[in-house]
Amino acid sequence: MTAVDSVRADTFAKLLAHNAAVRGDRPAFRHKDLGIWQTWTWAEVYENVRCLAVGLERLGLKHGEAIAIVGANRPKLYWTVMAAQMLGAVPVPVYADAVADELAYVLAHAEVKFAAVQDQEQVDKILSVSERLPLLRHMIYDEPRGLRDYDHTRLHPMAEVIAEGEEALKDPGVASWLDGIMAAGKGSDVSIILYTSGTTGRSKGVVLTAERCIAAARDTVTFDKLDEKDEVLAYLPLAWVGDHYLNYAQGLVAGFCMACPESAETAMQDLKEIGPTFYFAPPRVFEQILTRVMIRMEDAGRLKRRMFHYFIGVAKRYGEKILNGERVPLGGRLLYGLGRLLVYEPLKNVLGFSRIRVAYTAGEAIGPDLFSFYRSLGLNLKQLYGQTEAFLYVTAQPDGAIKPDTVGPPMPNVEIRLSESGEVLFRSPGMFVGYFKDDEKTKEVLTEDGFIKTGDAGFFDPAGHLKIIDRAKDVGKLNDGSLFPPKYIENKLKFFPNIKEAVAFGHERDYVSCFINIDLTAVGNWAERNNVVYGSYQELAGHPLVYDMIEKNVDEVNRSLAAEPMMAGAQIRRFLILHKELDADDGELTRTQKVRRGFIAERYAPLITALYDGSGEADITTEVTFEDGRKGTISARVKIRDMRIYPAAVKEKAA
Amino acid sequence: MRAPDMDAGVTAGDVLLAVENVSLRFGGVKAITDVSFDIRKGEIRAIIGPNGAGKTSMLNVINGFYHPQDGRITFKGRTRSKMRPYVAASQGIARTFQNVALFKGMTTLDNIMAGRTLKMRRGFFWQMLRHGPAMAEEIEHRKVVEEIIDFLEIEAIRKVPVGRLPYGLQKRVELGRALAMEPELLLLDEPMAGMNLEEKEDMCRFILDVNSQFGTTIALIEHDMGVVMDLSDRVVVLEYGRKIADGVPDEVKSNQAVIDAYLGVPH
Amino acid sequence: MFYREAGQFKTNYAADMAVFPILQDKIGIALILTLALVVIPLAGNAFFLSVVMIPFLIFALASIGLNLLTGYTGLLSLGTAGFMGVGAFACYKLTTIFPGVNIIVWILTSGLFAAAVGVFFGLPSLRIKGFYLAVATLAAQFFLQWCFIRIPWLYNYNVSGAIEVPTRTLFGIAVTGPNASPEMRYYVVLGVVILLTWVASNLVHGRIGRSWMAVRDMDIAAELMGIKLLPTKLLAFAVSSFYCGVAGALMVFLWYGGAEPEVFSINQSFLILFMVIIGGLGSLTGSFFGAALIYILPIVLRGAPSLVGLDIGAATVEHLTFMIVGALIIFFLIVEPHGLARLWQTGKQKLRVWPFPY
Amino acid sequence: MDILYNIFIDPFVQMGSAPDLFVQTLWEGLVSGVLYALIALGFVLIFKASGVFNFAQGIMVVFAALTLVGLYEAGVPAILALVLTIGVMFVLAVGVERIVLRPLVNQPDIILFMATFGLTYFLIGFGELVFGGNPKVMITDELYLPRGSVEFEMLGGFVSLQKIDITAAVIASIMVASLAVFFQKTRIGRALRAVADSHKAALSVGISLNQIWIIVWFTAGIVALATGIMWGARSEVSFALQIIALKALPVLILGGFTSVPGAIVGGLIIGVGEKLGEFYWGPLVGSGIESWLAYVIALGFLLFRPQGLFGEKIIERI
Repeated sequence: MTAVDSVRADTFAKLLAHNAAVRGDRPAFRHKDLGIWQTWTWAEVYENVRCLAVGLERLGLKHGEAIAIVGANRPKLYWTVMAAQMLGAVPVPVYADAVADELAYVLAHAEVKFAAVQDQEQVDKILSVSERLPLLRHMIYDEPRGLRDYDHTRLHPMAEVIAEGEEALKDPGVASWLDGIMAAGKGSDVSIILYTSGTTGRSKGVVLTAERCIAAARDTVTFDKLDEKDEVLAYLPLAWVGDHYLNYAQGLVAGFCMACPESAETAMQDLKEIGPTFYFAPPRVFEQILTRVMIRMEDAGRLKRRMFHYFIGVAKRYGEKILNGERVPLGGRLLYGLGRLLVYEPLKNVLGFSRIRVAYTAGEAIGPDLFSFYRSLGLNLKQLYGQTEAFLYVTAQPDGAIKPDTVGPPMPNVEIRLSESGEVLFRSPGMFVGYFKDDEKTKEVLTEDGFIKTGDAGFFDPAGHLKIIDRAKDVGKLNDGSLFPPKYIENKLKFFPNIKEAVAFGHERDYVSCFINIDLTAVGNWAERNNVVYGSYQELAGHPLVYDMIEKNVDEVNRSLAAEPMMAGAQIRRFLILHKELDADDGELTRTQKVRRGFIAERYAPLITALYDGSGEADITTEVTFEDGRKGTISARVKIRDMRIYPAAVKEKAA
Repeated sequence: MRAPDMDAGVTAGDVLLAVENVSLRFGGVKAITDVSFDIRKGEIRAIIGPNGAGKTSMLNVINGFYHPQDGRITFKGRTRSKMRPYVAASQGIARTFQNVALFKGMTTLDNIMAGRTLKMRRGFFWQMLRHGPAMAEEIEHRKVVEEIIDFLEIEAIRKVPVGRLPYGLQKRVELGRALAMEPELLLLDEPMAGMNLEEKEDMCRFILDVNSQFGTTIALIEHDMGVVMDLSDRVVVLEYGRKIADGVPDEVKSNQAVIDAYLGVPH
Repeated sequence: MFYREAGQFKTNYAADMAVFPILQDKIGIALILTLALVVIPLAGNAFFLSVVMIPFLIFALASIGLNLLTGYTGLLSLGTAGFMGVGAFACYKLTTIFPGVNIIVWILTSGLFAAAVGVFFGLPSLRIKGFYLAVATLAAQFFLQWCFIRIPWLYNYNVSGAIEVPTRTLFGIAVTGPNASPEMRYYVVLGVVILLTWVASNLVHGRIGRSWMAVRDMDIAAELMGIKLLPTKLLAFAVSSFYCGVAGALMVFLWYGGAEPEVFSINQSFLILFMVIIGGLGSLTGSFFGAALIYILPIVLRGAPSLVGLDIGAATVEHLTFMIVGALIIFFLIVEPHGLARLWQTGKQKLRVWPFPY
Repeated sequence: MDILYNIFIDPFVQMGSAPDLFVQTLWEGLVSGVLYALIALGFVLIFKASGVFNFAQGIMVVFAALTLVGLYEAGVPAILALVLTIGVMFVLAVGVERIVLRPLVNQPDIILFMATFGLTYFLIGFGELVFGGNPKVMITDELYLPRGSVEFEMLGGFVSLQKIDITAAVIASIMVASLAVFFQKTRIGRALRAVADSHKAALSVGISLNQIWIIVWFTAGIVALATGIMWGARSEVSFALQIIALKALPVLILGGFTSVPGAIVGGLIIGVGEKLGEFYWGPLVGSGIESWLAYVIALGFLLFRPQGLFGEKIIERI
């Protein structure tokens, strides 16, 4: 019966009411505050949200009006989202670290009438651009610190708004009015607008409706068997689809508990304390964790270090097989069991991964070795492929059927097809209704039969798992006609801890070559241990021993490329190590740390010329921006190495 | 002796503490000679002066650690010839020290909790059990302490023994411990000594926040003149144990005796 | 390595302020208690119980007492044995004057007498600190020991000049005197030690413990915060002496079964001070470690030669034991001046962050 | 009333009625005071230079005396045995510095104090192992120390002075005088005093801390040897002697931990106080009060003048 109720609920407000009714005593939200995990049950949250909704309504928030949500993950901000949805208003979460200008753009574009913010910092930010926001009527803040002396005509502490609502709700008339509003909420109402952080141009507002969001969340909750006993750490940005989907939507559907960390600095510690059962992190985070693990282990005693590496080796051999339920010799199982005791479980414990049942990563390609590393420890890490426009999920790897280099088969109820050019198109239950105030863009993205163009190039492997190789527009061709997916190659390189960034070139050229940025932490550590003396980044980057080390990495990438029939032509023929770190301040990276290939190619033109004219080294002078904003130039002579090329693997061996 | 009274025009409230004609000697050494000044409710009062001017001794007199030979101290309307440390503390005077005087073997949390000692009532019997009322009391005070930790933004070091903390953080913990006493008068002995610029800015912000949010009256000794002029409502200047000036920062800045004292013009 | 702290989060302050907040530690304590309450009495023979376990527990209790004073409050005392003696003689007088009252009541009550004497000798602590205070406690030690010899009333004018422990029963079973079984005595000692350890842990984790440590770490700051020094120090003396007194009573009634004043000599005081320092100042766990090392080690050393078949004279073994214990004290002070408790802490921390080194 | 009379009047009546006995008692007190002072001197030397409160000073006295007698019993001529013993004390000083002090540098006082406890245990075990646990007779004659006594007729009675006691007093005076010269006039002595003030200052004098420690421990060893000979000549050489080391504590309280003259004066006060107390007031409470009287005297002193006889009033700063 409860299941029926849950299925019938087509808005988040109804889901919330449902949760309060069937699991009112279960924890819904936690927040590490004042030293302990303050906890609210579903019933308490429901009460608070009702009060907040009435309070907001009293301030004048109406059906269909937009309310911006700005701040870190705080229960009260999530409640504001719920309260707005309860009223039929449209929450518009904004990245807390957005600069005032970006914030002003989103708030103005979304025509927000209200803003619910975390603290003084956000209040100040909004006040600083208030002249661009003539529609903004009221601001509500969570943390009163420092705001005492502000003009409070249009500024309200959230606690007060809730208290006012509580007072009003004592009137049964108001309560039944609210019940009425909730019941009148339709699944087809807009439930949220999520602004994407586009790599190019202004961000677009992705409009999602309640019924679609909930439908999608139901599918994935079933898919991963999530239930009310699960816990998640809500540390992803509020404004990102990942947080809204994985934590908020799934949380309301499954009824699990969302825990908000104390602050960004303590997130790792909080992760360890909470020990979530469902976890998501982008590959970058997993990579950082692995790097830290390896660096910390280097400081361990010899014996412990050897033991660690031995058992990591054991895990590599057997771990994934055991996780996938494949056959493993008894000896292997025993060794793995010992490894669990000595290494894997303690390691997962200190990382806070002990209780994870399902973990996902997405956003960009994850290095297969990195992916395998975590899986081999017994962590059920999976990949998914998704987009804001899909309300996240398009494909995901089911338990026990993991292929590291794919993103899995389509999710239930998701249709996928490939265009002639290899672009991935999909239609999904959670898909958006359009971009806010931008029909043109919406039309660009949608096909006539209602599929969404992802802009990614990919193909299905024989098992039906989707493999994404690159942005469709980025995939190039070498002069000999073979495929050149730069990002695919770069990702393979970046998996090595020594390599921080890589930029591959090859489109309309004879062969592939690339720039490499070393990772100062990892290589610096290595240098220290091996008594390699260096005075600067530049010196370290140009050190022959460092070149040797990187050469080995590149060689390995070539081997793995050679093993894939479609990619064999894209092996790296020549590479160089850049004398400076690619930097967002110099415009070489986007603010989200993605390489701007075109800009780099232009800026380092002499180096590219050298890569393709066969010379052994090249001179380069570049302008740089120092940390304090001053500009200067650095010049260097950069060496170039030639690599060995492996023959392509034969597609199918003769029987 | 030129000690012009420049009090006129500054009204921050009633007098909270008045020191009248206080003199303090150690054997034959005169540390303070006939100093009088007052601290008004809600203000930030700075005590400045060259090294050895008797500033710290003055704070020690105010909270009863030193007993002056002459003079009177009036706190909250009660006049005494000398303070006693316990009386000062229980009447609402808290302080921090020039060289951090934290309880090194205890954690940040325990240090600040120790600041709540005076407010805790449960006796030995309940303390032995650490259950029931004793635990309830402990929790009640822990909540207050957590608010302070939150206020001073030291969540991350909550359970770290203070001996392991860097100097700047120790000073912050010490401020927290003083705040835990919910003082009416907070004496800060060089709260920013030995800090880098960023830490100083943080500390200034905290001092102002304490003053404005809790309405705590603050008396502070500080060497950084910029800080003093920015922070304080009124300044008293000591030199060789005597008061040479007293007034709002701008007046004091232009006072000839003060300029002489700081530039070292011989008397 | 055995710690699985992920997911052990606290949703209320009571849980956060628990003495053992980590689940694995709770399990560990439960195991130790089971071992002490069930396994040892079942598996141990009479020798093990009466020669190893009972004295170990009594010394641990005395060490806790001294640790409360020296480790937590920072007041050095060399009069521990004197206070233990007060407990022992008080208990003897009480049970001979009122034989009908349960002996356990008197054992605990005798601690109060020791506490009173402790407070008296603690009075100078207002004005003096450190080694100077040690002299005050030495005065207590020698004065009390002198009293034990010179006041015959204390030992009921026995010709031997010593306490002769009478038989006392609990639920009809002898717990003291020659007929008391080692198991029974062990259980009584264990019960008292568990109870008092629990109380000590409660004290040091609350307001009183914080005041003690505040006085220890920075007495001036503590005073200016309104912690009255004299009452705080005297309370430490009282509680500490109470523990020592109870330990002294237990020692005579449940271990020796009789005692001459010589038992409470300065050497006994030193022995307990060793236990505290080697175990770790300011650590209750350390008191147990210290008692184990200082008391049990010599037993092992004495037994070792015959175990491996060496024939060394008893005197030689005794001398070698002295040398080894002395050398070990220096060794431990060099390796970890904060005592075995700190070593334990470090080891535990290593296990918690395993496989990482820090 | 009787009690008050017995405490406050009677003893003085007794003193007045038998002044010869009083002088005799006074002398006895002075003599044991000299020995206390010698032990305290050993403490002060080490405390001054290294801040270590050396509990092992007592056992060093025993150990030195035992070594001397032991060597003699093994057939070494007395004077050579004396020289060899001095050598042993030097080896001990070096050993202590290397094995105990150096690794414990910068540790809190109580830790160093405990380390000297460990040292005490070790030396007890070692001494008993080598020389056996039985008391030995000091080789007084062989060291050309006088025996017997001189008697004076005075105040209507006889006062008898042991020659060995007179010798002890003389030797103690010589030692104190030479130490004073050593501290005041020699470079090393000045360095030692500098160390007492600040370790850095000593380094600037150009003497390493390690050397200084060896020197003071060696000096304290020689003082211990002298003490051991004197004490041994009066009674016997036994391990019970090490407990008298504790008597040095009240002496130090009176005299101050860092003052050489303080140690002497304190020693004499304690010695005299103890003997007079025992003789005149002891019988009131059943005698034996010698065991604790010294501490009570020191305690009383502490309450009224915590800085000791020669110390200055401490102003606490914060």
